Amino acid sequence: MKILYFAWLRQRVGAGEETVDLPDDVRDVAGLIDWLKSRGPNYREALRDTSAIRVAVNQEFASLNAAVAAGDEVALFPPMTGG
Amino acid sequence: MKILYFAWLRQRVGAGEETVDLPDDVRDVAGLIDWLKSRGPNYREALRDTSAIRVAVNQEFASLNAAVAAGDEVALFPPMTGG
Amino acid sequence: MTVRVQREDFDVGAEIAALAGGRTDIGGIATFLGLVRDTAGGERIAAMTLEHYPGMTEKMLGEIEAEAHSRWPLDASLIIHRYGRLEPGDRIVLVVTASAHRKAALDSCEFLIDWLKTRAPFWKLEETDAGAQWVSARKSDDAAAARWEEVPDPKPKAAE
Amino acid sequence: MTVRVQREDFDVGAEIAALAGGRTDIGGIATFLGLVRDTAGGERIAAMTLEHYPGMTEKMLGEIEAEAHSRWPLDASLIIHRYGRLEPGDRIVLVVTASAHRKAALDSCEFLIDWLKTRAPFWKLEETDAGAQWVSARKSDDAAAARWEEVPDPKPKAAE
Repeated sequence: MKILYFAWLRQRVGAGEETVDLPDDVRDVAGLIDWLKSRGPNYREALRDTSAIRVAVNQEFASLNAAVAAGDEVALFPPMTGG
Repeated sequence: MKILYFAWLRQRVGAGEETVDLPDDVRDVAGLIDWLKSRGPNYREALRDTSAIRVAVNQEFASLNAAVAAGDEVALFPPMTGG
Repeated sequence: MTVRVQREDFDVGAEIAALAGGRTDIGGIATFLGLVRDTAGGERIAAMTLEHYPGMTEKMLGEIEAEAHSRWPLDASLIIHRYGRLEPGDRIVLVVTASAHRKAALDSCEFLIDWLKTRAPFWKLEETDAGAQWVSARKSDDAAAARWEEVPDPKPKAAE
Repeated sequence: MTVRVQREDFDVGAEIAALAGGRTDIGGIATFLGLVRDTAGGERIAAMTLEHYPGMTEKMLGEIEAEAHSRWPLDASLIIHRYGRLEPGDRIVLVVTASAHRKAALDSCEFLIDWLKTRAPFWKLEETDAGAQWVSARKSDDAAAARWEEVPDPKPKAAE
């Protein structure tokens, strides 16, 4: 699975993009975030407040209970501030 | 008094502008239009339907009962279609 | 605040650039550009001639522009309206409004075009296959202008 | 329908001219141009850097643009959004909509800028005297975008 981080999520995680091997028991976005937080303090800090995180799965906005699978591109980012 | 005509009013009257000596008994726009209509068939035809005529006195929109005096500039025209 | 009534064409990009003019407090610039259409009410239009009331036109446009500045927090504004003979595709009118707030710029731009449609002394003579015809005032334009008669919020609803 | 996401500046006049492109059925072109302001929330901004999600940005802007075309009778539209480092006074975003009807052009232009503020994956990092700060999403922008959630009239209210 390809995971992308943007804005302050990217800064706190310390990477803009990574490819991970997804554990079999991770089946939705919430599960993915929980698993990522187990990977180190930078992830725990970046992903602490899920209310401040927006998600896209395969470049479509998705909710925390959206399904994810090995081949997906998942992006995590703060609320958008374009325009 | 200077009188200006625009659009189809100008065409029907046959002049865009004229200077007239106002009779003493003409005191408002309605009186002015009545007096103009007495001046010939072109005026009668042009000024027949006052509901289709808009008025400006000294370049401010005015109603039919607005006062007019000798030194004024009065314009008669159809509803505007700018933009 | 600038009003120009002219026979000549205008350069939209240059006008917008001049309005912003190196300022750094403007967040948004709204623009409405009106063009001559080739049809009206199903009839083909070969050209139109815009007649106006010199002197009063500039005065009315200036008053409408001042009204917009009293209703919205605008940094700058521009109205250009052409007169004379114009062909389909030609530019007729340009309204530009600049504000720190995008909602103020957008609303005031719409206000200006709605009001000048019904309050600026211009008249259009269209050249159709059936001959030259003076354009009638449209009820829809009166309705659009009347929307602004109510006293609006002095500040934009969505502060920026 | 055109969407461009680019680091480079753009030429507003040239973009509008290209959109109209000799067409004679367009009556009105509405434009919103967003510029970088030198202050935000009382703080001085020296510059800002716009980050985006390549691929998804173009996709979202295209979907927003298609939604505008489904809601209003548009002849053409254009969205340009820049990314990278920008300074006060720089152009950030351009939205242009063209229609036979001025109300359709104006409303859809406002719709597009409201939606892209909250739905396009861009993030702003501002350089202030206190250091670099990520801009927070504004409730007022969410409210402006939410206004368009209700199903609107498919046709403009004031027919032209």
